[in-house]
Order: sequence, then C-alpha cells, then structure tokens
Amino acid sequence: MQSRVSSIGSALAGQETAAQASPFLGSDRSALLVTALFILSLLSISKFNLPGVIAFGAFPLFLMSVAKGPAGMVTKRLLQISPFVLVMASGNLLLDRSPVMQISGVTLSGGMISGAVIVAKSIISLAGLLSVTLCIPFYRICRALEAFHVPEVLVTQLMLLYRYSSVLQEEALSMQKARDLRSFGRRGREFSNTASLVGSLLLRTVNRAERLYRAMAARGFHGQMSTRHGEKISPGDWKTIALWSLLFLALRLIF
Amino acid sequence: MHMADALLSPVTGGAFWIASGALIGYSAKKITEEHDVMKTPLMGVLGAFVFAAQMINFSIPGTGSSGHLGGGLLLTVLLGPYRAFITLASVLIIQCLFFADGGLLALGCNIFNLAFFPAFIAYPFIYRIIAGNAPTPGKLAAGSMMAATAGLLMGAFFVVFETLVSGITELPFSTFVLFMLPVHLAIGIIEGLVTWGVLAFVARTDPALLVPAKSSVRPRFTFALFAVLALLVGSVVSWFASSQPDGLEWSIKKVTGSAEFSPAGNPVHEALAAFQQKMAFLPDYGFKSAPESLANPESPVNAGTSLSGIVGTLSVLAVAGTAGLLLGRKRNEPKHL
Amino acid sequence: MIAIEGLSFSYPDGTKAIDQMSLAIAEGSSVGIVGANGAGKSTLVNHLNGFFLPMEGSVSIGGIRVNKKNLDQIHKMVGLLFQNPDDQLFMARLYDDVAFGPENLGMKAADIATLVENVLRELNLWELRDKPPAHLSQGQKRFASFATVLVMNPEVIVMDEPTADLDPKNRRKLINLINGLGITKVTVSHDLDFVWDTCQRVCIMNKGRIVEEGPARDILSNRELLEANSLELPLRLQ
Amino acid sequence: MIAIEGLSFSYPDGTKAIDQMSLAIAEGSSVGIVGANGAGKSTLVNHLNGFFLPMEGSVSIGGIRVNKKNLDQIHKMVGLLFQNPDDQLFMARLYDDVAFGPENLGMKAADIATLVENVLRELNLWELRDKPPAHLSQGQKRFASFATVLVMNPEVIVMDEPTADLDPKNRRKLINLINGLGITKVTVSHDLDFVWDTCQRVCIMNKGRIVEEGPARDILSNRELLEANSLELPLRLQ
Ligand SMILES: Nc1ncnc2c1ncn2[C@@H]1O[C@H](COP(=O)(O)OP(=O)(O)OP(=O)(O)O)[C@@H](O)[C@H]1O
Ligand SMILES: Nc1ncnc2c1ncn2[C@@H]1O[C@H](COP(=O)(O)OP(=O)(O)OP(=O)(O)O)[C@@H](O)[C@H]1O
Ligand SMILES: [Mg+2]
Ligand SMILES: [Mg+2]
Repeated sequence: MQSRVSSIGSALAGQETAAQASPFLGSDRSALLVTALFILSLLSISKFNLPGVIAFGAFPLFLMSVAKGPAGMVTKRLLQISPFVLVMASGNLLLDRSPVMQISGVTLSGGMISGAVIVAKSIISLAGLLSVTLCIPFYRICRALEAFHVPEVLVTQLMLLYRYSSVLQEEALSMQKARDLRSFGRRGREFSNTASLVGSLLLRTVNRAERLYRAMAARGFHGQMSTRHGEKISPGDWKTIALWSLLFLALRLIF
Repeated sequence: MHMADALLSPVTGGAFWIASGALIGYSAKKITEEHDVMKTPLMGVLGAFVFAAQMINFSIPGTGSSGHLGGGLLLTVLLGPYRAFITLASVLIIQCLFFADGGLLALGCNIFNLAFFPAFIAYPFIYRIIAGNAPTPGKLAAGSMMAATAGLLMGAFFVVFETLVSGITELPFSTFVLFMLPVHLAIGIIEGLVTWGVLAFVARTDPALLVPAKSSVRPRFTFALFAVLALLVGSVVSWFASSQPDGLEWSIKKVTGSAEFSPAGNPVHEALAAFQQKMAFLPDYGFKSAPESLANPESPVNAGTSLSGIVGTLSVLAVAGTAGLLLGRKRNEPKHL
Repeated sequence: MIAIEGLSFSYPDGTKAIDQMSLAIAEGSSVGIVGANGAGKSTLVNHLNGFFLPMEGSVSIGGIRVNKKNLDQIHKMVGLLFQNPDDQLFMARLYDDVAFGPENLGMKAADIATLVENVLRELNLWELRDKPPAHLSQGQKRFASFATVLVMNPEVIVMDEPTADLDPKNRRKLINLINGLGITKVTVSHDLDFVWDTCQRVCIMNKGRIVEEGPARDILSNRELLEANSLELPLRLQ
Repeated sequence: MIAIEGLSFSYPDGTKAIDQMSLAIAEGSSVGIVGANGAGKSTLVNHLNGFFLPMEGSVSIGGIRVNKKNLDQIHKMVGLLFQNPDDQLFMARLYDDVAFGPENLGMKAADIATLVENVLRELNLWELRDKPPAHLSQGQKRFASFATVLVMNPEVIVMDEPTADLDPKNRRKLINLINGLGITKVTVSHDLDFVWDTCQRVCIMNKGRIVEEGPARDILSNRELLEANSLELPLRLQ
C-alpha cells in the first residue's frame, strides 16, 4: 500500500522531468491516439501468434530507449502482472494440451503458446501505454482530452482528482499510521474501527470540498475549470498518426 | 476486479468503450443541466477520497487476509448516480493511465463493470428501495449489504461475459463463473460491510450528508431505457463478435472477401514480402524445423513460421531498441552544449 | 470599507458563533482579529466573503451589501487566504492556478499572460510556474496561494492563520510581503507578534462578540485586557 | 534512551531527506529539533516510532532496535503527537478515541474507564467526551490528540508542531503540561519560544543533517547560527 503512494509520487516526478512523450509521436494528441492504435493492433493479433505479439514490443522498447525517463518506473509496474491475467493464462495452459510444435525435442502445446500470448500481450500493451502517459504532464493530457471532445465535466473531474489524490493519500496514510501505533498487532485493525477511520477521512474530505468551493468561487468559478479551449487535432497530427498506423500494419502483416 | 487488455478482442473492448462513452456523455449532460457548481469540487475530492480510502486496509475476520473499500455504492449514496458515475469513471481512468490497471482497451469494460452497476443498478433499484430516504440502522445495513454485493456480482458476471466473448481464454463458461462468483461474493460482502460501517458513521456524526439531492435521486424512465440500450449495444455487438475472435483479420476478410488473406492480389503484402525477402535474417520464411507429422492440421500454429518468426521478432526488437538509443542520444546532444 | 452591523450567526446544531456583532474597518487599514480558540473568528471570516450570508444584521463591503444577489461583486472585491494552501491551489500546475481567476473574469489572453507573469515574478515564483502545486514546499505553497489572490487585484484581503507551519525565515518574508501591500487587510491569527508586525488596529473577539478594539500597540501591550480574553502579551514583550 | 547512528533515508523519488545523521538523546531529557521547512524533521520523527524503518544506519529506543520484529514494543514505548490533530482522531466519539489504545492493549474494562476519565479530566475534556472529534474546535482537537497519547503512558513522547492553532492561553497550558511530564520528550517546532520554554537541549537540522547540537539557551541565542539555518532569534529575544 505504501508502494501506491510512492508510485503516485514517482509518476509525478517523472512528469516534471520529461517535457514530451517522444518527438516521434508528435503532439500530445497524436501521441495518445497512436498509443490507442498500437494497443488495438496488438490486441487484434490472433491468440497463437506469439512472435507477432512480441514484435510489437518494439514500440515500447523504442519509446523507452529514446526517452530514457520512465523505463525504470514502467518496468517496476510491469513486474506486478494482474493475478487475474495469470490465472487466465494458466487456464489456457491446463485446458489446451494439444501439441502443436516441437523445437529441438521440446513439445509445445497450444495452451502454452496461447497462455504466453496472453501474458505477452498484457505486458506489452501496458508498457506501450505507460511509456507514453508517464511522459506527458497531466494537465496536457487533460488538454488533449478536450481536443477529443471528452465532456468538460469529466475533464474537470480528472484534474481535481489528480490534484487531490496525493493530498488525501497522505492524510489516509497518517490516519492509518495513527491507528496502527495504537493497535498492537491486529486488534485495532478490525473492520468496525476501519469503518470509522474511513468515515472520518470522508468527513474531512467533504469539509475540504467546502473550502475548495469557496476558493474557487472567490476566483469567479462558474462551473468550468478549463476556460481555454484546447487546440484541435491538426493535419500534422493526422500525418503522424497515419505514419504510425502504416508501421503497425506492416508489423501485423509481416508476422 | 479489473478486466485486462490481454483478455479482450478489439471488437468487444470497442463495444464497451462505446457503451461507457455514451453513459459518460449522458451523465455529463445531466450534471451540466443541474447547474450545481458547488458539487464540482466535491466530486473531485471524493474521487481522490476513493483512492485514499483504498490504501486503508483492515483485517478480514477469520481469514488473516486484508481487504479495502471499492467505493462505488458509497459514492452513489453521497453524490447520486450521475455524479457518482463520472467520479468513478475518473478514478478508473487515472488507474488505467498511470498504473495501467487493466489497460486502455479494457477501460470501457472496467467503467461499465465497476461504475455502471453500482451507480445505475444497485443504488436506485436495490439500495434506495430497501433503505429509503431516512433509513433505520437495520435498513441501512440491509440496503448497503445487498446493493454492494449485487453490484459487484453483476460486474463480475460481465467480466466473465466479456472475456468469453473475446475468445481468448479456453475456460468454459461454467468453470469461469464458478471461479468468479464465489470470489466476488466474498469481496461484495466485505464491500457491503465497510460501506455500511462508513454510512452508519456518517449518519451518527453528520446525517445531513446522507440526504440525497432531490433531482438526482433516481434516474428517470428515459435513463432506464438508455441504460438498457447501452447494455444491449455492449452485449450484442460483443456476442456477434465472438464468432470472430480476431478482429483485424475479421475486418480484413470483410474487405478482401476471402478467408485466408492470400499474398497474391494483395499488393501491400507482396511488397512487404519482397522487402522482407531481401532484408530478413531467414530468407525462407517457411523454414521448417519441426517434423511435419507433429503439426496438427487443425492448429492455427505453423511451426515453421513461428520459429523464423521468433528470430525475425528478435531482430525487430533489436533494431527498435538500437534506433531508439541512437535517436535518443542524438536528440540529447544539443542540450549538453 | 467593511461595515458589520448587528451580525448574528448560529450553526445548525445551535452553537451561537457570532452574537450581535458590529465593526467598521476603514479603507486601506490593516486590522488584526484575535481571540481564544472557538471565539468565532473563522465564522466571521466566512461572512466577509459571502460564504455565510448574514442570518441577522448586515455586512457590507465597499458600500455593497453582502447578499445572494451581489455575491459575484463581493468575490471580486475580497481575496481570501486560507490556512491550508492545499485548499486553494487546485489546478494541475502553478501557472494555471494563478491564471484561473483572471480567465474567469474574461480578460484578454495577452493581458492575462502579462498579469500572471508580473505577479509570479514579484513573488519569486516564476521559475516554478510549471510545477504541480503538490510539489512545492510549504513556504512556496503559501506564496503561491498569495499569488492566486493578488492576481485578482482585490480591494480587501482576508487571511486566516497565515503563519501556521512556516519556518521563521518564511514567516519574516510573509510579514514583509503583507506590509508592502497597500490594500485593506484583515488578519486572523494567534501569532500576536505577527499581528504586532503587520496590523495597525486590533479587535479582540470573545464568545462571538468584539469586546475591544483599538490601535494594535495599545491593545497588544495591555496585559490585563489580553489575559481576560485567553490571550497573552506578544512574546517580544514578555 | 534514543540512539540514532548513521541514519540515511531517501524518498522513492530520490529526495534525500536524512543524510548520515547521528544523535543520542538521554533518558528523561527534553530535546527540541528545529530547522527550515523541508529540513527533514518530520521524516526523522517518522523513524522514531518505526513508521519508516532505517534504510541505512540504525535507530534504537530504550535499547531496542527499531525494526520490523520489534514494532509492537516500539509502539508501546513511543507516543507520537501528529502535526495535524485530524490525522489522529478517527472514532465517532472523543471518549472512544481515547479508549482505543488501552483497549487494544487488552486492559481490563474497569481500569480503562478510570484511566480514560483521569486523562480527560486532566485536560479539561471530560465535558466533551461524547462529541464527535470533528465537531471540536481546533484547540480542543489538539488537546484531544494529546489525551490519546498520554493515556498510553509512553516512555518517550514525540511531538510535531504541537502549538499550531493554539491560542496563547492554551499554548501556555501545553507548556505547563509538557514541563510537568517526567518522561523523555522530543519536540519538533518552528515556535522557537516554545522550544525555549520546554526543551533543555536543541538540535538544528539542515538538509537532512544535524548541524548543531547543544543546550537550548545557548543555541537559541546564537543569532548567526540561527540565521545560517533559515531561523531567527526567539521573539522574546528580538
Ligand atoms: N460546523 C460547525 N458546527 C457546529 N459548531 C461549529 C461548527 N464550526 C464551528 N463551530 C463552533 O462555533 C464556534 C466558533 O467557531 P470558529 O471556528 O469560528 O472559532 P475560531 O475563533 O475560528 O477558533 P480557532 O481559533 O480554534 O480557529 C466554536 O464554539 C465552534 O465549536
Ligand atoms: N512523500 C515524499 N516524497 C518525496 N519527497 C518528500 C516526501 N515527503 C517529504 N519529502 C521531501 O523530503 C524533505 C524533508 O521533508 P520533511 O517533511 O521531513 O521536512 P520538515 O523538516 O518536516 O519540513 P516542515 O517544517 O515544512 O514540516 C523535503 O525536501 C520534502 O520535500
Ligand atoms: Mg479558526
Ligand atoms: Mg514537518
């Protein structure tokens, strides 16, 4: 649980150092769209085509070696593969035992390959996503979202959520620390005490929202956080997107 | 439980993106119409609160393990369905973008599974009916437990559905359901207990917070219709897609009109093949290493292509990595001057 | 500039936090409001920017009555500095936070840019403009929230415990900053030395009423008066 | 009582908050730790009760090494007063909050009742025992969190900014309370006059190191030393 806080902290830290995801992805808008295309192309690979999936690892590998920034963070995050994915992959391993190929005496079953494909897809798609998002400062992601016509309500919500998650996480950690200091083993950590701890945190949060509203109202807030209208998707963006689509298509066709 | 990219086909994922996107658009419209600007910061910090509350863990009686709050039902009780839906969606988006919980394609599914059910089904049709406006402690307990559990079970059922429809797992439906539902029943009961505990705490210390805002208490009939429509889009399109697990191949087939896409008549492929002939490590792409006899004729896996594929793959990775390093260094140089 | 007449306020649970209070604050003056914990100071501050509307009696600022209709005008005139800067810095980066107010006022983009730059430079925050507020130090956060208020060019600035959590050097910097502002200032603080350094006049609150008002140095050196109101002499006089 | 040797600590983002620090605190003494915003004081406090475990170097308290195995013992010995009392009060009633620790220690119900009542009466909180902590005034919250610590009868008490938000009278009461406690005390504060009144020894922290240590009155009257570390003379000496 402490890793969560530190990962928010380090996600933010990465954001300050890297100004741009990668010069090869163009603007923030095209970077996000190219990432989406990448993930779509990757996930459309058939369930037995392991080389095809691994070839797509080229994209995150390229981005991380260009930017050098988030590689450590991305790797750290990737090591915690969702247990759900692992269960499903091992399900395939157990259920599909038909032998499909033999490499220097080792027989591979269909399940081994499709299971490996699930794990590889999971790692590569997440690496692709993180190596882009961890490099773009959050306010710029929000502006890109505006360009995609995401409703204003949601963009505002995202900005506030992002701003206050570290503040409230610190408060939550402190409260949990206060509880643990007086708990001695497990006795104080039962659910009833936790409910009142979470309840207290909730009341603090609501009070904070009230002060926040006052601060916003004092500065002319009328319901919109972003008054500046984000730039549109430009012809340059489309060019970048088209170029990368071609690359992804080529990868799909070759493997 | 978060749905994951790797278990989804593009069509299924896309269908749920559309369904969740429509729900977000509709909720945003409803919220904008309310003109209650005071709730904007409240939604923001409550979203952060869900994140923070998830870090507080507690021991689950009799198991020795620990759990934490999900928050879907709790937020809906405090904010009403539309605002809670947007808030929960924002939590899931941040989790997706910065922690890669689930993944980008799975985001639509996750919003649907984890935000739609508590906000638009469990709250109005279970919690509100049991607990009413001024709940007694007993009703509060029953309402939170039932609604939280039901919401989670519905979400879990949809995880099963989305996965099977994508055709990537080999698990049969019954096994999968038997695996998912008990796990989520347990998670749901814990979620219900904590939600109840927190609501009871708030009822004792600041009861005014639990009085629902009149206008957003309950989605109206048009909304119910809309929700059913979203469900239909999500499930029907995915179901339809289930016969075509491989989305791109499927669409290419539609375009080219042939099941196998034959190299002949496809200029792009021909050109690429020729290019590859010249450049690739293994000129003979169909290099055969495994005995023919072993290869299952039914199997979609071609041993030869796979092996040469692996070598080719490794070279692609090497090229990409080296190019990145070179380009990265070149780009950094001017800065050092 | 600020005129409070017969103001009373009770919280929903019945606590009478302000009780028949009257007070006048002249334009351009700097007034400190001091008193025991629970005396009603923060409740009063909430009336000055229209967050609470008078239940009984009236508050007017620059001749404008604080009521629902005039809220926008009141907000434009009164800048409020919170005790916790995290309650006030809500955008994803410092620059956007400072630009937020002027943008909502509908100023031209070019004017906003120069205005924001001037304020940030004046407070030595220009280098930090791209930082998320969460990454600023405590002192930097305090000055950043000051910037968000100053950029609105308020006629009155109201501060609730501005020195909490500041180290002595940052506290001194804040004193200099406040003394350099020519507008009407209202400061609520338990730090009587800070009040001594920044205020011309002082009001003592007790149980929701103003029990004494006068020149800062007179009031803050009157030991009996202070002790009768749960206060003490400023430390420099002890 | 407290022995810190070669302690270093970095946050995950690389900030080196404590840097090769060593310090010994004698049993029964009262030590103040002062320094600029961001000097690493709160990080140090988090090592004294085992919330952070030493990354490099060691911390031991009463002869017991702070490590994962000994955490329960450390928690029983060290009482911590948080910078923000809201972090420390989380039950629905003040009484339950104070009784929380003793109950988890497995004391008898009757003993708990007398113990809690004594502490609450001593801090003038007995009348407020049924209130939710959220409805207390800031000063009352501070005393309430003090009660939750005192009731555990700790051998060491560590306080982070104990005087913030207190009115001068309550601050004086806190000084008297602390001076009346015969246990080992560690106080982190920007309120140098408070440190002057409650501590025998003072350490100045700067960039994660102890740069000076000595008798409180010597250090706090050394203007050059203080100013070199973003501090100032206590106000009473100005
Ligand atoms: N939300 C609330 N509900 C009920 N009573 C409240 C509320 N907020 C404050 N009070 C009570 O109103 C009175 C005045 O509170 P206020 O916060 O104005 O005091 P203050 O002078 O700012 O005190 P402090 O110096 O501790 O900040 C106190 O008795 C307090 O307990
Ligand atoms: N969670 C964190 N992640 C990264 N850096 C941190 C974190 N918490 C503190 N720091 C940094 O560590 C350093 C020491 O912080 P610390 O909170 O110990 O300072 P402090 O002396 O208590 O300051 P203050 O007087 O403002 O309370 C600071 O530079 C701070 O920015
Ligand atoms: Mg106050
Ligand atoms: Mg600190």
